[in-house]
Amino acid sequence: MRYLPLSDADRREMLARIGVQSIDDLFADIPKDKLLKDLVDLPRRKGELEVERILSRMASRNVPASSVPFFVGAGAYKHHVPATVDHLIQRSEFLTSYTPYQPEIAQGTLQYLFEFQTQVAALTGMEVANASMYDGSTGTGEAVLMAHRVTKRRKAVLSGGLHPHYADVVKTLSHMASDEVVALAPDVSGTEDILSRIDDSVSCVVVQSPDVFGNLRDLKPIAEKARRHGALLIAVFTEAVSLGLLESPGSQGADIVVGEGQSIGNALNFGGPYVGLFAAKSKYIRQMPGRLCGETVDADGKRGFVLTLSTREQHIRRDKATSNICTNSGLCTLAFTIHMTLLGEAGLTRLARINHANAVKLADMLAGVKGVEVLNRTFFNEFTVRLSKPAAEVVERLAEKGVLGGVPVSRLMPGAGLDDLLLVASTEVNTDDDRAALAAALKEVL
Amino acid sequence: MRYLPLSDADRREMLARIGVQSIDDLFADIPKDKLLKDLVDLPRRKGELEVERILSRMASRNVPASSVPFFVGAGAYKHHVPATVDHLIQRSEFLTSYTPYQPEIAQGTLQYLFEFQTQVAALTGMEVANASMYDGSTGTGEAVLMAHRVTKRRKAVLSGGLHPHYADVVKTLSHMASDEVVALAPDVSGTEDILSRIDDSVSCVVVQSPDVFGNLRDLKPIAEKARRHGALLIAVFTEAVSLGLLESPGSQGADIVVGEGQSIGNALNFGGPYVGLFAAKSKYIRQMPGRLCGETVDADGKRGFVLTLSTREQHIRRDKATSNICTNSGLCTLAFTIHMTLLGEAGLTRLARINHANAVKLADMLAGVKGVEVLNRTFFNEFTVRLSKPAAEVVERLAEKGVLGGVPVSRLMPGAGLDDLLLVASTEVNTDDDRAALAAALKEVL
Amino acid sequence: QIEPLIFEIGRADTTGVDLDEPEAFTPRLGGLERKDAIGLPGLSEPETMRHYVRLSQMNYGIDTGLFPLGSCTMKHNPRLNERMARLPGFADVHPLQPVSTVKGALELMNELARYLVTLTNMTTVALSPKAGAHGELCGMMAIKAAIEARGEGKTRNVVLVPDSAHGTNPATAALIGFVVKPVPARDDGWVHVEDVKKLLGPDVAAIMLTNPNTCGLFENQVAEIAKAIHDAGAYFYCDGANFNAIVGKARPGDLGVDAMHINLHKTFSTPHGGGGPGSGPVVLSARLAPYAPVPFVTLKDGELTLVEHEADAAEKPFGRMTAFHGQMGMYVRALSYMLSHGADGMRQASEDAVLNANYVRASLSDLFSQPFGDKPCMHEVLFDDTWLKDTGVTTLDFAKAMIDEGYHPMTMYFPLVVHGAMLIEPTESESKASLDLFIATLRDLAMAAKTGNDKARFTGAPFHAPRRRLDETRAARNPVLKWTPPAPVAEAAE
Amino acid sequence: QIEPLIFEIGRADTTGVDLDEPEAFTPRLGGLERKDAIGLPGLSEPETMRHYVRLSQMNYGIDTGLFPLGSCTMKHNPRLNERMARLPGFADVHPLQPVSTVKGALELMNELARYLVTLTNMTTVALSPKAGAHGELCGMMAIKAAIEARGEGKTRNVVLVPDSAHGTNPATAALIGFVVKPVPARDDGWVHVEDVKKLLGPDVAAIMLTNPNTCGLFENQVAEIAKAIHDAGAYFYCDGANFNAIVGKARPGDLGVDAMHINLHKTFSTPHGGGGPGSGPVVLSARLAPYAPVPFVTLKDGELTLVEHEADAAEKPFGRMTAFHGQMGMYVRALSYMLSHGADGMRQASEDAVLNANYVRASLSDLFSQPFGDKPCMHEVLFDDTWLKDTGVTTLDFAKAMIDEGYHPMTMYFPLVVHGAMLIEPTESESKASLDLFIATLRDLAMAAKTGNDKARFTGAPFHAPRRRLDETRAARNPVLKWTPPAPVAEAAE
Repeated sequence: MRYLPLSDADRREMLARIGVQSIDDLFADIPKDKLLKDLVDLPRRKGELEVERILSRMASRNVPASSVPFFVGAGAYKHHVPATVDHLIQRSEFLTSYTPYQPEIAQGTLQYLFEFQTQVAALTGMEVANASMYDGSTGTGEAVLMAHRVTKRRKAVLSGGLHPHYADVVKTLSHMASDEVVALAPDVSGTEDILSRIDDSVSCVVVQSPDVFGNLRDLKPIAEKARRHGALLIAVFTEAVSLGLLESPGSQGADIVVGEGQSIGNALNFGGPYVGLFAAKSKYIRQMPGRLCGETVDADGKRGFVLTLSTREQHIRRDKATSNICTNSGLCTLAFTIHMTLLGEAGLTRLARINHANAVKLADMLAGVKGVEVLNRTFFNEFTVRLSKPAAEVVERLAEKGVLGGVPVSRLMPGAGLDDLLLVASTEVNTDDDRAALAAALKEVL
Repeated sequence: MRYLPLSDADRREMLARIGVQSIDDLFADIPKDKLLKDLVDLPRRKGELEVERILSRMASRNVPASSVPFFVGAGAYKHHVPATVDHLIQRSEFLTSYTPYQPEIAQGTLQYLFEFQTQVAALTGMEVANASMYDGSTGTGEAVLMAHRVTKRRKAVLSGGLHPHYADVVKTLSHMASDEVVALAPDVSGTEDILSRIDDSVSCVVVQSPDVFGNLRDLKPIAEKARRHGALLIAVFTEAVSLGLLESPGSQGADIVVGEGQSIGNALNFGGPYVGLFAAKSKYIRQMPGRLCGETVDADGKRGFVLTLSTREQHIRRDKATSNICTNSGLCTLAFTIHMTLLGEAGLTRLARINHANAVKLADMLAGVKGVEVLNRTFFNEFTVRLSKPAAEVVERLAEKGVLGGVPVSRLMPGAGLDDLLLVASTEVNTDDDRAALAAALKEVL
Repeated sequence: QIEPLIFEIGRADTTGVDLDEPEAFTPRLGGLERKDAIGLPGLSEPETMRHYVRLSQMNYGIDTGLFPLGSCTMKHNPRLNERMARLPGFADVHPLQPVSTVKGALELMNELARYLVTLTNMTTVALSPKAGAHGELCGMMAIKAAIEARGEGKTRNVVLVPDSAHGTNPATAALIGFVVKPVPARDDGWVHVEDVKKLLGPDVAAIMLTNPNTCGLFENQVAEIAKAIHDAGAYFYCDGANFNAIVGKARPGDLGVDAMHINLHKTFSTPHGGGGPGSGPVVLSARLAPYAPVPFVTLKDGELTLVEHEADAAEKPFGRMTAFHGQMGMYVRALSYMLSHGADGMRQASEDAVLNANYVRASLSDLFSQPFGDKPCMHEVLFDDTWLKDTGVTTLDFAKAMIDEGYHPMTMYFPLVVHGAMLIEPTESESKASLDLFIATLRDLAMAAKTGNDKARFTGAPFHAPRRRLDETRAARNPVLKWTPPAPVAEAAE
Repeated sequence: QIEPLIFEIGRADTTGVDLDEPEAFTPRLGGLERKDAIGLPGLSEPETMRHYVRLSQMNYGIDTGLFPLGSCTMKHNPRLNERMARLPGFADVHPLQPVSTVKGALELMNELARYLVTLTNMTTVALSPKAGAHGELCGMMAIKAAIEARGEGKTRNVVLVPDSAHGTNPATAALIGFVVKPVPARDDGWVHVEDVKKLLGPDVAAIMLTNPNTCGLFENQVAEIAKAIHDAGAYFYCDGANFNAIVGKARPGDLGVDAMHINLHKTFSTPHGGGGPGSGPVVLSARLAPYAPVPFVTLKDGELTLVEHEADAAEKPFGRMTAFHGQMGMYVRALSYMLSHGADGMRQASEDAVLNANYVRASLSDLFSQPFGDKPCMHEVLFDDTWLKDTGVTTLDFAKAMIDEGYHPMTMYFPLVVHGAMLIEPTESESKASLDLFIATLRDLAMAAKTGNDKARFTGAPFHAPRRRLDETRAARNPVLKWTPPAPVAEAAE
């Protein structure tokens, strides 16, 4: 087998050195009747060519985003990632390294984590950021737990504009931990009255902007009210590119900012791996979950970096840890950091403008299609339309015509009575032809 | 522009340091009327996404070998290359390094060249091999020139089984250098009388095995007769995998062995880049073209490698050099060496057996198709069939049916009266389904 | 060898991405546009390339040398898997595309699930957890959901965790409100069924047992423990971090396990990537299967269907672990690994991993001390620091000295139950020649440590790494977690 | 840091490729099958990976640092180009597939040709040459063919080559039977038209002129030289190795060039790859165009058609340079580079390359001596060793000392017309910050060399590279060009 360097001769020689007769002598602690005598019922080894064929055949049954006019978003976005990013993250020294517990031989990883933390802090307008969470949704779950720790309260208020998957993650975790969750009803217009839900019993309000329907939320009044009641504002985003154009959550007063970083540097990957961004005010730092990389010096006085404040973490604190998170999204943070470095401020802000411009163009075009009503007053690169037919059906019909037209709200919120709503996203990858194809296909379908 | 780090501010500052007013002051030696004032008539810069789209569109107008039943050979072969190979050759330190003129910081390149030379020598059964030529055809041209230098004669005899492109390269070079070439007629059956062409005026005989029609040639009598007349035998191969199964040219008495190494480690690439393998008896070493890597020690006595015997080369000897070759096929030799290391003797010989077995299966199957006659008595992984219709037409009809069925001999030797012959190759990538598809399509077409 | 930070060399107006400014249009941002600069530097593409290539050169990886990090399973990462994961049909597919356009993705998830279920002899698998710890959480949530369904939610709230467990175990249990009770360590390295029985009662929800355990031993009383747990009405959570030792040799389902997470990035070799991404699918017994979280793929009328919402499911999912379907990119790599190895290759890999560990053990046992006696280990061998007593060299010093010899240190000071633990896991990827060299190097180092003639070689190590030993106390005492622009130089000083 | 050879660690029965033995069959090898072992070692995949990763770590590349190798143009290699070249539609296409199945490949070749012809203002381009020297050969063959067509094949057999030319120039001319006559060097670095005129006669077939020349100067009398050459009935071959200095600023066709090769691996940044593959298309003037070798792509009835044989061509191709169509993989990369830069980016790149070289020149001119006076250079700046006189430090020593500072040396001892030449080409890929650091380092080194206090720092250099200085004499005197198994240890010695 190509991955196994030992030859049978090696094995015999090694068993002899160990002083046992057969390999199963080394498995003697396994109850005899539980030790498998035969191979499990799975196929035998395959060469590369055969594996490639099997997996390529599966892959060919999926429709890649790049192969069609593509407008699917709702928490994961199709962006162009420069070739440099994927090349660099495949460097053996990055790809096959471990969590940097041995800093002397992991400065590469540690320095990019430090760069990542700085970028995320800048982007979110916060004082400090950690070295990543699994993704935006689990990060949101952790943010709520963190708010409970900080405020010593156990009741979270979730905006009706929060991505339903994110809300579900929070609810699941809260239910299991016997914490309270107040989840507001789906808020298509972004006008819910969340302020009235904030009182002295609330640990945090969780507000997403752009929200799941695409509306932009003004966080300032919420932050203000939360502050007055000793609650934290957790600001959530699912589209990191939006931060290139929008006022940062930090500057609006958020206490914790958490979001999905997939848009920068990472492929769609059918949902994962992604990278959760997590930032907070520095006074809460000892309540933060996840890894933190800090600057220090080595024995010669040279600047270097280490994982730090690990007394918060499970491998030190065990059941008193701030989180059980261990492996996180190392390589995805690297992709994020490299792409962000390539973009720079000039590139990111321009990319954001292009995204917004494309979405505006699309909204204007769709507004002219009979049976389509654009609902948003504000949006970044995604908005909600009301269709004259059920959106789930329409999307299937569009797919048959080779257009992936968006996400039916019913897929995210079944039973919410929003079956005629469709979320439509447009990024820099969409061309005039793409938009025209969607409009034309909608005309035919509606 | 993403590849240009200087900002306009940098440029101004640098011009000031240099002490000129404008960039064109640095181009003052170009005749004023020849200095372009405007941009040339080509499009302006494009982002990655746009370039990808343009080139992907072009690529999509070609039919990749992996996407169809594929039997095209005649000097380039479709083999499976392990993912490890392409990963490793893309390492920055290999990809972006230069010819290893500074051995202290190029031991990576030098050591793999030394490994390559050793592998090629072993494979061909020769005493010494160089660090590569551009490809098999140009290597053959160089081999003939080398034979002229060694024998001080200037007449080459080319077998009628030599790949016509290789023969053309030799003829072109010989014509230009006013050397004589005796090229035998196309030899479909591999039975030409080449022995009678060898006399004391001949510098070399050039014989390919497997020949272009797929026949295996016994080189021993040719080597024997050449030796008696002071001529050299240049043995050529276009399918390196065949050497895993066939008696090596060296063991049959060849003086120079030259061939195409594409089959190991390198993609089809529509014809290039490929890698020429070049080996010889060591007594001829100072007449060899191309780079040679040799073992030595450094100032601390550590083993190391350097380019050596460069007094043969153009950068030292100028018009007295053995060749004008400079840049050769560095990265392709690396791909060859890595793939060969992965294969090892066990893997290479098995790969060769699979190739041969697949070709035998295919020949047996095609022999059963009406209108197809298999001509070869011997072959490795490619053979010649006579069709009841012109092969060029048949191949086009097969292509319409999604089968790439082989190379019409008329494409290589137009006007040779061999229009009904088709070269059919089969490697490890061909499945039973592929073979059945070819047979079925031939039945329909013939 | 100091590589500057991007913030020290980048410029706000530099970009390595060419984009055209959009034509003029009327924004719809409702006045919420950014007013201030972000403060992000940009680099051109060549500068970016060089910066990150140079950073990489300060890292150690499996590809650069033996990586004997016990419990972490640093084995070869085949590049075929990387290539497969990047097929546009996998990498360029959105989780919320119409199901009709992702049939292959569902097929892959189903096939992966089939392999995992077959290898473990369990009933079902929740794929979505994002890493090992997340898988633990998923498994423990399923247990909690099952207990709640039995109406014992209030009363069964204790989880037993051996002292030798990974820190994630108690952290996970505590996270969802369980009370953690330790199972004390014994001097033979095994958990004893009588110790467990003593702790069992109607308040016990589950045990979290790592098997093979963190001492490198297979829990030889696992069947009895499982029976005791089940008899007490509790569940058996198995930490699958060390499953790689027994794949194809034994099946957790046969051993009474109710839930076990599988680290795809350990057992099935998806790359660790400097700390992730991982992937932690959880296999569940029939007793827990109904509670698996959404989403999952199920065979319905002969077609693979994605079940995304509780309402859709015939089952009683306890909720959702994450947005979307989990770590697809890792699923592809893991399945590629399993297809490549096959049933025979996976079994052989386990055997070779165990063989390699025992070979190291047998080759060092005369010099290094073993806390639980000289007996066969599984895929990793545990030493302690008894043999370093009075040398003035600590486990840490010894590990750092290994760096100067070109090796990554072993896992140190874990498991906590052993003093000065050194946990060595060579994995099946190492050749005998590589092990022999490693053994010879460790023996030389050990001799040097014992003679004590060159203590500084250890206490000062590493000397030949990109950095000397780093001041971790300083980092923690005054945390500097991001770059800040240097203060402008003060005008004149006293 | 000695990495063993594969022959020292590999085994004959080990393989890193899983293949199934074919079913039994009757071979058709006619008794010519191999009888002996080949002697090739195999390694498993993990061992292979580690071996070659470790080898790579002993290399210096553009991605790891500034690479100021004059005349070699070590500029950034964009990875977009690598990705494009690997599209299955380019990489997985056979040169002899039916033309109907490779329309996109022909389109690409045609588009590349259009770019090259537009940038040079020439008539046609022969794409197939495999590298620069092969392109020279192609160009000179076209010239020879044209001369033969004029019936002057016997009489015009002299080629003029300046002393400062690349070694490939005289080697190429000699290879096809031309007699090389040197054009002597002048002390201003330029070729003078009067020197050329003195050598012109009915026996002169061509001049081979590098422009910008190897002294880093643009030949300021190039128009006059071209005229003189043409007036004498000869052709002007331009060595295009330095074309990168003037792309978008001047067109060789406007300067009277008849043939010029273009190093796609220099000017258009296809990777050098440790010595190839290159690609050397040759642009030809109308006078030489009819002689371009097969194969070529031509527009016929609105369709791109591949002309593969002399018989097919309306033209008079002189023959064939290579099997198939040349370096397709390099064409893709080069076109990707050109599309990315565009007309504006390519011009800017030339300007930046020249600017960077002059910035280095201006920043070092007080310490380093310039053989032809302190005047603007093109994309590279030439120094000599006058300034090192009496220091005991040679150009070689100085260059090796640069290695210890983390830099690749500049080109040394070339061009030959200058004593102790040091030719520095920073390329446009370097940022100002990178150049400033490079300049500061060279200045420090230069000061150290001049003070002479630490001669060993130079004569012993490098000290911090994977190897100290290597014994090249030993390598040449007793060539060891392949690994041979060590002789068995002799039984007992005296």
